[in-house]
Amino acid sequence: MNRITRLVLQRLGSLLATLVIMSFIIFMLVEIMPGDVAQMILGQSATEEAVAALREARGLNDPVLQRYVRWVGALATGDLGESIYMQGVAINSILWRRVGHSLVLALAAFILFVPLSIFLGVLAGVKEKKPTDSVISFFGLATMALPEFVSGVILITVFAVTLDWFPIVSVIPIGETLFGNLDILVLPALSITFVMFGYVSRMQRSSMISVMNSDYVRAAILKGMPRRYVIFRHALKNALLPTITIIGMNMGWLFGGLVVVETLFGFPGMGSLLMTAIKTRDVPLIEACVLLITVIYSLSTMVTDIMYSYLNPRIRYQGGQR
Amino acid sequence: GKETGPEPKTIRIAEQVPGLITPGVWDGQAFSMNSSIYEYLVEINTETGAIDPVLATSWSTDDGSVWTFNLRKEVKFHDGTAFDAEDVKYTIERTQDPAIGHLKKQDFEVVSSIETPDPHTVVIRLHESRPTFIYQLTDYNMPMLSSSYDYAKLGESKPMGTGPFVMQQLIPKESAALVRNTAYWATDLPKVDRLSIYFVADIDASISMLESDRVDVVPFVTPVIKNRLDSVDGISVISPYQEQRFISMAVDQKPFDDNRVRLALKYAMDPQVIARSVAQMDLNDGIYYNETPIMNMLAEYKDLPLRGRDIEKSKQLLAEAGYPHGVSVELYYASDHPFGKELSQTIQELAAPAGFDIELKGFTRDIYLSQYWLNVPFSITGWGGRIDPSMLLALAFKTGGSWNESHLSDSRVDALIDKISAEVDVEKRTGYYHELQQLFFEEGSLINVQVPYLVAINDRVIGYRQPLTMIPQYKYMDIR
Amino acid sequence: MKYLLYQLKKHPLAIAGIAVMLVWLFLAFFGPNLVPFTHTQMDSDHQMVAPGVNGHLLGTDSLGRDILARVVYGSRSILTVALMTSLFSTVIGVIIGFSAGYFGGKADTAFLRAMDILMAIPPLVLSMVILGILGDSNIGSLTIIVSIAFVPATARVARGVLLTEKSQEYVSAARIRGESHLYIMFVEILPNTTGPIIVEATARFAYSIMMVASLGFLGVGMQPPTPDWGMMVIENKPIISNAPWAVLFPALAIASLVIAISIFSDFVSKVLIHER
Amino acid sequence: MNDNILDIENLHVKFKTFDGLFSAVRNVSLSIGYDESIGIIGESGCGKSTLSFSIMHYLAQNASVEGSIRFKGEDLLLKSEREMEKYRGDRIAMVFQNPYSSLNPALTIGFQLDEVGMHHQKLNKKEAREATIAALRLMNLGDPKSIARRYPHQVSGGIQQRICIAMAILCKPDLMILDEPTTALDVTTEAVILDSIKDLREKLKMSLMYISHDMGVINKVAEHVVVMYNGEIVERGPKQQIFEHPLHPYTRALINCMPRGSVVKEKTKLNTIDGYVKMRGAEETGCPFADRCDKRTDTCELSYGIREVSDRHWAACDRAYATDIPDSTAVKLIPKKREDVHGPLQPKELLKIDGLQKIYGNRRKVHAVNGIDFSVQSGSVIGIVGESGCGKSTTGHMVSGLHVPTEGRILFDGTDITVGWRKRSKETLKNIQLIFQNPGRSLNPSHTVEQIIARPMKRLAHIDDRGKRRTMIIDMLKKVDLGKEYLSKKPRQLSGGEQQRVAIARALSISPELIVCDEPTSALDVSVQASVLNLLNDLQVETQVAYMFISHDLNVINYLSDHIMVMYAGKICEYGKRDEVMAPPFHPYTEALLSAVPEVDPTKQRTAIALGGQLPDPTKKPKGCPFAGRCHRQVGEICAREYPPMVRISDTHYYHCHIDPTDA
Ligand SMILES: Nc1ncnc2c1ncn2[C@@H]1O[C@H](COP(=O)(O)OP(=O)(O)OP(=O)(O)O)[C@@H](O)[C@H]1O
Ligand SMILES: Nc1ncnc2c1ncn2[C@@H]1O[C@H](COP(=O)(O)OP(=O)(O)OP(=O)(O)O)[C@@H](O)[C@H]1O
Ligand SMILES: [Mg+2]
Ligand SMILES: [Mg+2]
Repeated sequence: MNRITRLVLQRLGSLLATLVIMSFIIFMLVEIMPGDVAQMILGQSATEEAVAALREARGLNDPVLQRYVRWVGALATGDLGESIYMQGVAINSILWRRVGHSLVLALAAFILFVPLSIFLGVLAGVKEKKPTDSVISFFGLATMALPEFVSGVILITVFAVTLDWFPIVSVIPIGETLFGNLDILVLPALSITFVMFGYVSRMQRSSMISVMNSDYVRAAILKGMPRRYVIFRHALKNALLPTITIIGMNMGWLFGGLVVVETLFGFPGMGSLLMTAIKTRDVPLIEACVLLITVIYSLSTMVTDIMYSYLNPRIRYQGGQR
Repeated sequence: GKETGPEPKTIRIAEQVPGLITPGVWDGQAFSMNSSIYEYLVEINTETGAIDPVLATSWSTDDGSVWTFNLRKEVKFHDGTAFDAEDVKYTIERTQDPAIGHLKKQDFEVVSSIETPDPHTVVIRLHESRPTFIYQLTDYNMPMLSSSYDYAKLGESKPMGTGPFVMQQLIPKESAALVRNTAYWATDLPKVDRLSIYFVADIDASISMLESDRVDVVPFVTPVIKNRLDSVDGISVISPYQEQRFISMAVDQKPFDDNRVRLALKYAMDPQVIARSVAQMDLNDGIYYNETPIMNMLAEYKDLPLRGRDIEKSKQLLAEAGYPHGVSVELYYASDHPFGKELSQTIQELAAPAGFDIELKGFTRDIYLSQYWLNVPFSITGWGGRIDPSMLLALAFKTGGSWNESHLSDSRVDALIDKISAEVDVEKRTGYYHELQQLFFEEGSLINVQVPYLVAINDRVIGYRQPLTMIPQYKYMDIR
Repeated sequence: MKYLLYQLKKHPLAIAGIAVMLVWLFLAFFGPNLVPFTHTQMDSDHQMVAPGVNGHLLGTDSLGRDILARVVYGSRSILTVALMTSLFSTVIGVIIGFSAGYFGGKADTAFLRAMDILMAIPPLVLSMVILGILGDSNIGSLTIIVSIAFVPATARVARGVLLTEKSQEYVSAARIRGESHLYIMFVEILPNTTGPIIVEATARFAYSIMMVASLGFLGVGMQPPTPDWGMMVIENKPIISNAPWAVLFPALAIASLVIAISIFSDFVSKVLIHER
Repeated sequence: MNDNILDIENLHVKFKTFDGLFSAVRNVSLSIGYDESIGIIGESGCGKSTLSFSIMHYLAQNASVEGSIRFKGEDLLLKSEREMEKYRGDRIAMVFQNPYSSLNPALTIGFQLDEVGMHHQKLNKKEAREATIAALRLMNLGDPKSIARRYPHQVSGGIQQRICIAMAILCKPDLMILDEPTTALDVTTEAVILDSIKDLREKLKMSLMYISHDMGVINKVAEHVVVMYNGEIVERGPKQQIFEHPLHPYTRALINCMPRGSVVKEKTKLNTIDGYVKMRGAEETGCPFADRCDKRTDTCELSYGIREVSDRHWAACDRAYATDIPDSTAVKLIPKKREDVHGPLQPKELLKIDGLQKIYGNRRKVHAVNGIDFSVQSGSVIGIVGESGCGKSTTGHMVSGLHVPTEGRILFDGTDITVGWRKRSKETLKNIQLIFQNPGRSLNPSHTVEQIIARPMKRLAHIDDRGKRRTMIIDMLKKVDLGKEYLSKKPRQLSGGEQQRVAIARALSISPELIVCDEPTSALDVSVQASVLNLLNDLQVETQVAYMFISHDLNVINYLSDHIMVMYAGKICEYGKRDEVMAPPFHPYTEALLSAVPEVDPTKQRTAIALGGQLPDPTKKPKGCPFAGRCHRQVGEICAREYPPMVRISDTHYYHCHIDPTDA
């Protein structure tokens, strides 16, 4: 356990370093982008004077480094700044609500695809080269090949337009909360599930196959253990390890996918907010969103890593007697 | 919420995600919300086109240089303070505050002084005669503001005015809930109890909401969607007014410095094809085409004939101008602006047979505006309709005009524009307008495609009103 | 070669996959000349017509543009970008990953840190933000940025295979011959890592297509009138009930190409890695 | 037929592969009596494992089986998977070659043992654990309770294998199959395991089927020997009979190619078998060994077939000592003497090592070599022997420049070369060559043989002319018994022996003065090992190059070396001329090593000195005598406290021990 605590601390440390560098990169990136922020805020009709005044008022004339330090300083105190467009409206007040929504959506997708793809992947792996395997594998391949927006359009056409089972647009009715409208999660979560299912089930299948061909599974079978028992007690735990890594690695796709489906479904999450921010070039908002995505993404990969070490006794008890 | 009594009447609207919503810098995305919270001195009557009183009950002017407004009494802001002449003065003076970057700054530079002889009278003196000055007060960025409210700080989060609806809850970039202003001066208005406004980026999503009866009104509909909705029962698409797309040719840069090249392009155009491709509508049925700065629907428009497509003539003109093998040119436009992509591609296609090799340069709107617009030889720019065209002429076509995108510098044009803005007599003014349009037809620098502004509405909502000033008047709307 | 044929015979799916890929490559090269319409041509009398009408084999969109012509033309940009990104990210990834893994120590640590940082943003988000901020995307910027987004992953794979190879004794043998680092990395080690690297590159190829399509969908991809498949899907989504073909065919194009490449990639990995 | 526990009749196992159908086991008939132990021997790929898996009715999907395997009268091949579960692990148990991969890394050792009892004997958890502990105790594993709680990776390889055996005996099976259980282990560990297997058999009265490619091991555990070649049984019979009067030429050759006690390079060459095991298609018939046999005649094909030649002794051929064809190898079996080739030598000190030390790692230090001094004379062979992990390779790698010593000096021909390969001159690099244990891995798989040999010639010997290089390479290939056609082959297309020959050719092609051979034969089959050893010896005599020959096999070292150095935990235990080291008095460790070497001669059985305890932890700084914890002749606590002094027996022979030399 001690080892894991150390791992967590180590990872948190590197996350912090990552964030500092990341924030700098994002900040610089925005610096070099074409177009003047002040000009953008004021729009096409702004006069030179007005632009200059605004630049002065927002401190845009200060040296880059000074602005960066100011921004990071504010960040450190939890202040994400103000959206360009909403003076007096802290980004904090917009973002966290959206983050919450996105997390719920991600969680919903997670709950859908993780057990499903692991189960079907194991099934395919155990029935290698049998029809069950072919069907599952091809389905996995096909869903993997559909970007979220394509599967999303298909899902909308089938389940929302034609069958009318779920809302077409995932908007939370005014005055209500996400939890009163969980049906809006279904289709976006499904479109994410589609892609992730392909990746994860295929990984699970191949790791299951290699574990089933391993010496220790052979040994277990030749010990006379029933097949089902071997699969669940001996093979599964080992076969899950690479899958966990893959899930961790695919978190990236999941978050990318989140942006896509949120945009497609109009879901009020962090991804669609980022998209709006990019479209309106709302720099502070872009910075805040990206930084937050980074944090969440890194934390989630960290969790999978920790889970991996926890499930893997070779890491957990490293430095035993060898 | 829980309410007893009859179900509150609610109009639900799906709008674009607004950028800024503070009056003065409001970018025009949040029409429904802002125009319901704020209110103007006067408004355009959608049926007659006349100017109707709102916060001003009556007004008068001499030759257009001194304007006197009598204000409505008993009007209260949503925060309870009374509306009076000081507020009008504050609102107009605010246009000149450099810190705001007010969009109407230039238009109100003509104001020399504002007097408030009593709380319900305002006298505005201008530097020069402006017979059409009152139209400036119908602009969407000119609602009356409270002189005691800190708009710089609260304008984005807590909009507050004298309008028929009060902001109840605003979730930035997501939704706004508005409720009836119980202290509204017109006792029979507004007709509904609530406005629920969703900010939805994707127009297609908005339409889906409309179709599934989650909203009642969707503005900014595209023609493609209009076609789709035409077959849907219970939903209508209306076009309250047109917007303009100026296809500008800079007259001081090659190849459009030669009028023959400009004419060649005009001869290559086919208005009917443009109408069909851009809007899937027939020409003069919601979409209009001319070669002047004046919109077809305005009284000032001179009914000029269509040129007719003539590729041979076009080729010949090009050859005469020194381009026998055709000419290459880049067309700049804002790719995320409605009709931008369609219009640019149609022009490219139509002009190709005549020998125009057009390369399309689409950029997002902000980049287009900040980097290319006004500097490039060939561009498409969106212009809002002006209830008074003179407001636009000086800006866009006069020598030194700040938005003179075609770099026009023609003494004849300049003189006509001056005459138009100073002339009090309507007949005469129209005469000048006609003269100007004839000039543009012969050697002008633009093609003016007037594209429809479309709004999709559930038939349950009655009395939709939105004049050319783009301000929807929700107070008159009702639910069947 | 014989082995390859034998493997092909054993995997009929792979034949299908390769065939589909070849068809797309062929279409990208010659397709635009074979289709009777150009991708920008507007048949204003035949807007949103069904497949088959007036010679529009796959129908038209709302501007009367031929879907077939657009899909075929669109394959050019997406294939170019995808091929180039998989090539670039592989080459750069191999160089970076090899150097880091080979020299080890501080270089390696620095590399891992740098990759951690780059990998801390999901690739799609990274590309989307950069492209969105730069505003004006074209084949060049799209390629560069998607490549950058992919480099960490390929570099990690390259580093991984290098590390396995590096511990092989033939590397030690080369060292005590006094070979230069470059010789060892690229003449001794590289030829033995082609299997996993090619597999990674083909996988990247599929990913790039998904990514470019998604970027097109988000509106930060290729600019019109270049018919980007992702953009076509989203552009025509509003008319899905009137003209489903306008959405269906570009979507099918994406799916078929990605599936074909994935199958191909699977096959390559089977031939090159697993069954050696 | 109930006097046998297992009867295999006409067993055929065929595999369908890319190259077609090939038979891995062919026409095998065999029986094992109650309480009988039978050893199966044969080179790699002869179908030994396939045979054992057939008994378990567990074969790959591409296999097809014919024949019958009757266990206590019931044909196992007719049983369903479900029915087999009752036999596996309960009535028939199996132990595999690689203990580490046979244990599930994610489950505790206890769990993996308990489940056997719980499943087969329906014990509850507590009873199962008791049975587990009892079985572990039976395998002489100290503190079985704590071992049961650990994960497999937390115990050493030897213990892992004993755990596997404990797992096999949990249900007191009637038949136990051991598939090369000690191949991956050290001789000393092997000796312990072999002894405990013998022990077990006496206690549990079970039949045993022991598979190995090592005659010595078979000699130790089996009563009955089965010789397999290319899927067929070529000879089987009582151990004594097979070892002393082999009938099949293959059996004879196999026995003779093992280096052993009295066989040294000056007196005899090792017997070799040319060629290698070729896979046979399912349709090929006749004597599988014909292509490698030096006794073959035209009649071989016809008169071939397994038959009972005497009581319980079957053979497929009886030409082992046939005289109609003279022993062609007999001529070859007289080695060249060095003096015959070069005349008497003027030995000089080629390599001098002084206080050499190597510590790996920064944070977690591994003390691999802890200060050793020795020297190598030009033109001589020094053999370095010791258990796995004692620092043999590290020493070799430091000499060849792959690793830089932490401390100490290496002098080569008078010049200081205590630096890494980067900083060595080309001349030095050329003069010291290294041959690796695994030939497959030391040759770049994507280069051709020609490229592989040419590269050092070009780089280090500056032979830039392509044509000249090629003739030289062809010459060199001839010297290592390979033809010109090998030039364009890639390592993958060569057998293990051929690969090692290419590696030798590469090392010799630039006429070095010293070759470090790091276990060059331990990955090879005995027959191939013999030919490689012969080759190395011939070439050494011819070129007068010095060898630093590293091996864990004392027999090999004994055969080839002039001097022997015994290492233990990074230290030298004993050093001396070959005959001095191999004869008493010994360092206790040398003695233990010698006793552990399995003897091929069935008449000469010896018991291994059981070494208890563990190797010292290489991550701790060594203190006292490294062998102290395991020594059977420990003097007292001084052993653990103080590093022992050098005991000099003669000018050339010394060892480090606290034991008074007069006591020995
Ligand atoms: N599933 C399979 N498909 C094809 N060939 C196989 C399969 N399993 C084993 N073989 C081949 O069958 C032959 C006999 O293999 P087997 O493992 O029985 O040999 P062995 O005598 O145990 O050798 P070793 O000493 O290397 O363990 C080998 O050539 C091997 O490559
Ligand atoms: N590169 C390395 N880094 C860290 N430790 C090492 C390294 N190489 C070897 N060791 C350790 O050094 C010790 C001696 O290793 P070495 O390879 O010299 O032993 P060996 O006698 O050759 O053993 P074997 O017979 O197994 O080859 C072992 O404990 C080994 O684990
Ligand atoms: Mg075997
Ligand atoms: Mg070694």
